[in-house]
Amino acid sequence: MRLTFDDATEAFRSEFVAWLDTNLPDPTTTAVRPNSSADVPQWSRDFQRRMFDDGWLVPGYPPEYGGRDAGLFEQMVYFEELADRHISRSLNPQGLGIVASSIIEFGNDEQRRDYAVPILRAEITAALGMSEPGAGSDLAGLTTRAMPDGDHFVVNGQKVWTSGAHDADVLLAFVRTDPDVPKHRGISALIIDTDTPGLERRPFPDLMGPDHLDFNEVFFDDVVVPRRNLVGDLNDGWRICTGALAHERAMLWVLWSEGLDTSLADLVRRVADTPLAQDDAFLDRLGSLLMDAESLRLLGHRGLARQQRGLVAAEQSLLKLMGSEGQRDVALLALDALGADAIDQREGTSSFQPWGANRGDASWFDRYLNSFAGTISGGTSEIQRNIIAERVLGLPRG
Amino acid sequence: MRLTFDDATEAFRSEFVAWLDTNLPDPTTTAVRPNSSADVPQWSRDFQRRMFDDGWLVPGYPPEYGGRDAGLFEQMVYFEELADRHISRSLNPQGLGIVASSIIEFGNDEQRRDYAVPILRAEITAALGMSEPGAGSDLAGLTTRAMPDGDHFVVNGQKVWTSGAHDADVLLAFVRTDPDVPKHRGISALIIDTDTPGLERRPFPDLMGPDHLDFNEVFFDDVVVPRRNLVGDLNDGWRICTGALAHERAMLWVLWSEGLDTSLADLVRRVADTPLAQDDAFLDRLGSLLMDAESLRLLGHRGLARQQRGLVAAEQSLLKLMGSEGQRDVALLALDALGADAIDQREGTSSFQPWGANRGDASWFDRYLNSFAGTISGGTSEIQRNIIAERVLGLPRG
Amino acid sequence: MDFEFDDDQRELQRSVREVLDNECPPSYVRRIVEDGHDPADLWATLTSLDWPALALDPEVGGLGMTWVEQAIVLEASGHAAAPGPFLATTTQFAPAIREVGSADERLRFLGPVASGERTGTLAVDEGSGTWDPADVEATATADGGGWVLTGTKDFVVDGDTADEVAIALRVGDELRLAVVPGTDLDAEPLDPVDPTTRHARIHLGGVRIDGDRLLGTGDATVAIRRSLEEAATAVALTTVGACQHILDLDLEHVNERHQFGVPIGSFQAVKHKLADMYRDIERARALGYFAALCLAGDDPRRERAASMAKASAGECQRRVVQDGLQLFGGIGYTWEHDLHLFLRRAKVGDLHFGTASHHRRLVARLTLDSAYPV
Amino acid sequence: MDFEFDDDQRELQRSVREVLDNECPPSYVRRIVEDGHDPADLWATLTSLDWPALALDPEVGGLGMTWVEQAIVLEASGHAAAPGPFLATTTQFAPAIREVGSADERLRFLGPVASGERTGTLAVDEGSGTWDPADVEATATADGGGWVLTGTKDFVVDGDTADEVAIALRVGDELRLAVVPGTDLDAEPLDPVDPTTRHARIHLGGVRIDGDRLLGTGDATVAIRRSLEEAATAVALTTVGACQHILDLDLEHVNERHQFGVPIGSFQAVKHKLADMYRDIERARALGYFAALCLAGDDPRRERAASMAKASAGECQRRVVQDGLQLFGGIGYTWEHDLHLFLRRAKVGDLHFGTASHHRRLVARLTLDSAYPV
Repeated sequence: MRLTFDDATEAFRSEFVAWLDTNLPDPTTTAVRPNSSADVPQWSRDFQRRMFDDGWLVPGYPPEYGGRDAGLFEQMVYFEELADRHISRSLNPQGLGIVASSIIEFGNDEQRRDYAVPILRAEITAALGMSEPGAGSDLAGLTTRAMPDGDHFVVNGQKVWTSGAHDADVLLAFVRTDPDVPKHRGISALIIDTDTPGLERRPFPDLMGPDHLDFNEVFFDDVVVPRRNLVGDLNDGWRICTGALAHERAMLWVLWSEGLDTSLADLVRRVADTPLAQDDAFLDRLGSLLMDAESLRLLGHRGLARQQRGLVAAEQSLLKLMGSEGQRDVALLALDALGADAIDQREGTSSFQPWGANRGDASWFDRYLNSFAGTISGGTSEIQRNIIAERVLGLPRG
Repeated sequence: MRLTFDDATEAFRSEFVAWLDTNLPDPTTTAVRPNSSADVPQWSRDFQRRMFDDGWLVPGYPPEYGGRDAGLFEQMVYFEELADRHISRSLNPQGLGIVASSIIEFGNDEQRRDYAVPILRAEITAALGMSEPGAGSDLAGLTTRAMPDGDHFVVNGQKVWTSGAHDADVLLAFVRTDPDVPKHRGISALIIDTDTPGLERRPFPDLMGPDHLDFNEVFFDDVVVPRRNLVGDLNDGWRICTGALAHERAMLWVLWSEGLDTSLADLVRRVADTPLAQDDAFLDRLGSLLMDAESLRLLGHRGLARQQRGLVAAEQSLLKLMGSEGQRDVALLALDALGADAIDQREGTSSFQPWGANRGDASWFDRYLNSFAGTISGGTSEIQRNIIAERVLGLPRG
Repeated sequence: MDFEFDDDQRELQRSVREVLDNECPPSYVRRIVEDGHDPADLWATLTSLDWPALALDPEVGGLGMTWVEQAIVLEASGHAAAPGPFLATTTQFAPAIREVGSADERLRFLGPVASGERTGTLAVDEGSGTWDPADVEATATADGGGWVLTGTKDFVVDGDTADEVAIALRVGDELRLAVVPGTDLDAEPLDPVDPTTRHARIHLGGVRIDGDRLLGTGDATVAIRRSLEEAATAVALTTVGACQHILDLDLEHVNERHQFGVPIGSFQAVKHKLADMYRDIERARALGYFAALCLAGDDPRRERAASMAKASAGECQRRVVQDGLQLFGGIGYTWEHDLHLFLRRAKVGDLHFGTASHHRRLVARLTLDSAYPV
Repeated sequence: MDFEFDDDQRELQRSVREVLDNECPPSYVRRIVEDGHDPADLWATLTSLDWPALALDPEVGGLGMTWVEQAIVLEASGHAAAPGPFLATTTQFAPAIREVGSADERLRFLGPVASGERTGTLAVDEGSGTWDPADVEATATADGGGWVLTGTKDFVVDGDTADEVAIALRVGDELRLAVVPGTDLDAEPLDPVDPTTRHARIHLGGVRIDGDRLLGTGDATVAIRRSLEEAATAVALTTVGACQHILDLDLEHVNERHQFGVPIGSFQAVKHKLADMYRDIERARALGYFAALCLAGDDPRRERAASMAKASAGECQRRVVQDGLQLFGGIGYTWEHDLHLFLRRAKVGDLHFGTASHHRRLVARLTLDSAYPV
């Protein structure tokens, strides 16, 4: 146990910091904001490509995929430096974090060349077709059907909650290729170009406002997908599906941690010179949230240190729970404490900044609503508590 | 909806207040404290008998059972006056509230004369033999066996949590008389003299201290009980069991309300001239608890008013939940706020007072522990929430 | 006390709900929120049914019902997330005029309210968010036969649309109430969390009023506090109504939605959340109607009861908004679902006229000061 | 940072737990609680194993291990609800002497601690319950070559049994530290919530000490604050240990206990309570060890880290004591069950050296004052 990393890791940090100092985009060029999680402005595409080309996009990958074969602690300091600067490596996070990484791990060389690398280099964007209407937490219950037909599949069905699909070039879609076996065993993963005939994307707004368009319903009506777009083996998609969710999971907490820190910093700035800074009840809650943020970071580090030692790190559900509920709780404290000031949707907003987007430019009420995306998607807080109870504490499934 | 009762009810109140003013025991005689819930000091027996004889012990009963056929609202003001003075009508509450009332409702005249009236007149005390080891919330799963044998039963088995049994003259015990039918249908209720051979009572202390003796284990080893002590019909005991728990239930909330008020008053007195009275966080929590107390009283009154109109009053689980958790929360606030002052078990205590016993003479920590008797016994808070969800909100059993 | 509706009150509740079900369904509320529809049509219906006159005194043309009847309408209007001038006119403007004004002034300003011709609102807060009259710094200065007003008023409900704005301000050391025609005022609308509850900031900036628009005589602090007790209780009751609607939607959802082969309402964690939501709603509703009773009877407990009503409604929305949204999963997270209409109404209910925290502390202080023994 | 034990630390943890399992099982703790047994025998065992010397400097005969090793022992001793002088001697007395004393004074007073011959404690608080050195009013007045002490010290751990009592007091405006033999003091034992953690009130009442028993030179406020950071972190870690024991007992219980035909651990409400208890324990444990690391490295974050450790342990016990007891149902409500031994230890952990609320506010203020940016 020690407060610092070893010298080699710190040297790696210095190298990255030096790269950032010379390569961060000129702030005058970054005013164009994204409209969805697959709508990437040119300035961001340029920056992402530069990271790829210099081996800083995914340091843990080999150079051909934008990395430098970095170790776990090196990846950690890399993420620390990104988080400190609120930098999103990619404004198409599912593309980089899930779709490209799934193709690299489970796909073939041709798929890696045609899809993974272009996604990583921000030449194309990708979305993830996983959830279906009525399935909710039961991901494996998906019913979108892909019938093998010679050298292609014919896909029929519907996906929903497909973030950014209307702006994405490709989908990684999980589909049922064998309906006659237990549900986990008949699933396959297909790469589908979004301009394929029969594929229709209908974006729908979330509860923050009619212009908040990221989610999509995606309808498949006899969509023909070449067999070469099958990722991994036929009917082996569940492994990819769980793998896709697990990708970079060991570091996912860094995003939760950054989000919580950002919200707290905004709130602290907001109240610093107001009577709230002298209000015992407010201080009590703020102090507790600061401990949430600090302990989230510590537990993330502990998980990493355990992984580094080859020990089981069971923290993911705990970190997701703490990160998502923490962010919700900061927004709720702001609403409770600011009172009438929070009536106006403009309160708490600031002009768009590319790093840390979707936070500083929303009202406290919208941040509060937005936080439920964290406590609901990717397994609700209730599911996370079940997982902790069953997998970590060993309680019987009920 | 109105803030006051009608004139007739208020006249009833005045009559009772006048009676109390002349009949309350002399405070110099009431220093002897009870050691269990069936250990009744002489001064309390005398007062209880006076209430019975003057028709003020259970106003809703006819005069032969210590009442005056009072209506619901009249009973309400009666309990209000008792609560305001923190008066316990009886220091053997199960005897008066459950055992005697069950015998009056379900027993025969001989049982009423030999047991119910002597309990009401504080000539004998009674305990309730219901819970068994391992049964917990599943009351109907009881296994203590009573075999009919001519003009008597032979009882074998064990009860637990039998409050005051070691000081009680009789038990009302629920026993299994038919093991071959569904569990609710093979139960009977027996009155058992506690000095019957083969009946052994072992008091055991609760977590507040080795000298806190109220609970008992009661063992039955071939205990012979005359058939005339069967209350109600053979195998019809479940009806009595649920009836016993329902007895005076419409007014039970008054006790919760009184307990919560007393705890709050103690805390308010304790902090009134301390810095806590200026502490925003403390005030926030105190304010909320004061609202708990006020709303508990209001919802109790609403239930009564609905009952008076012949409407369904589904509030009992809600009132129990609010009353028991409220009392716990007051003690927790005291511990949180008093901090180091609460280390000493003498903090928060005062000398024994007959009315409101078991409250003023316990430390805040003991009051906190004691509050769990409220959130655990008589159906845990979790069970109450299930009941609210299923019976009030109509959710499916699961 | 007899804490249950009588038959007339039940009948009123039934008819009020029926009107709102027909005239103000979620699809109507959505037109306000999405298209900025002017709810004047709904207001016309309500005035034709004499709702503004309901709790006004017969001396000004009102129906003379009590605050309990007013409470029944308010709870129902929160349940419907009803937009429009009803809230500010009948529970902010009217009480202030009634408490401060002379008989003639009451007739002059409340007569047109009772007849449905004029709407009104009340401007007190200047940015502190506590609605404490002691904080008022706006002033009226004598100018010939009239008065010139300066200062800024914040968070004024319907501040940019009301016909008459009652404004608390100082004349020397005294707190007074002026009534200013809305059209004379510079009102800057806020972008409110809940579009069905309009708010504006009013810049007085030297507006001039006639001499007879400064009401009453002497310091009006006590009178304005009393009217704010009504305003707070009213907001509390609409909040309870909105929370009840959220619970209604959740109950429907958890009975219909299946997961792992069973309705999600059969999961214990879901049940316990809903039971706690129910408890908080019942608690706030009870305290809301108790405050209404105290207002109706001008009972000395009215100050404490109003703060309890407002604080408990705030605590209630906190849980109901949070767990109500969480229980819905993704479906409630969409714009298409009506849930957010009621989430907004419930949340804003805590933000104005003093938050739960503000009113809890008032309750605790009143008790510690022994104004009200436990 | 590398936030996981190394192999030596794992081995230390294993051996410490083994010692306590053998020497301080619940049946031993029960003898303290029920019969007032003197834990001198346990202390003799621990001193024979050099536990008091563990984190002391080699200059005074200590083993020179870091605060992380100290933390491992503290967590384990809380898990065992271990009684005796270990806590006050090594985490209250020793840090105060180390921070305030000269090299000679350290050798004089800590040498006998390292060798296991003497025990000690630290007396700071005078009734406010915050352990803030700024509140100290007790005084030492020069008297010939010695000093005469007046004032009262409250909540002194082992105040009636420690061999040496380090006492914070004022000489003029300066805060100083005196070391007084316990036998010279008038100590009034409290009747503590947790009998394994003795407390006493000390009446100084004019006790006289030799001149060389007033330590160091100049104002000791900073030094005493630093030692209190260690004391608070130590109590936090024992509290986490006690909470973990409660969770252990609960997990065992809910797996064994059946209700309606299934283990109660299969009910979702039970699972969620346990998951939240686990979360709060992991949170407090992480913050406890982070404080230990900051103390070990004399990192500038030590003040904030110590307050976070203490506050999170206090929040943790609040949930774990409450839900831990509730989940047991009646069985945990008996004196016979060991649960209450750990409930007491966990609860008292919040009550001394500043409650969760006190330390949360310190954390928040340090952040708002920008001493530590978010």
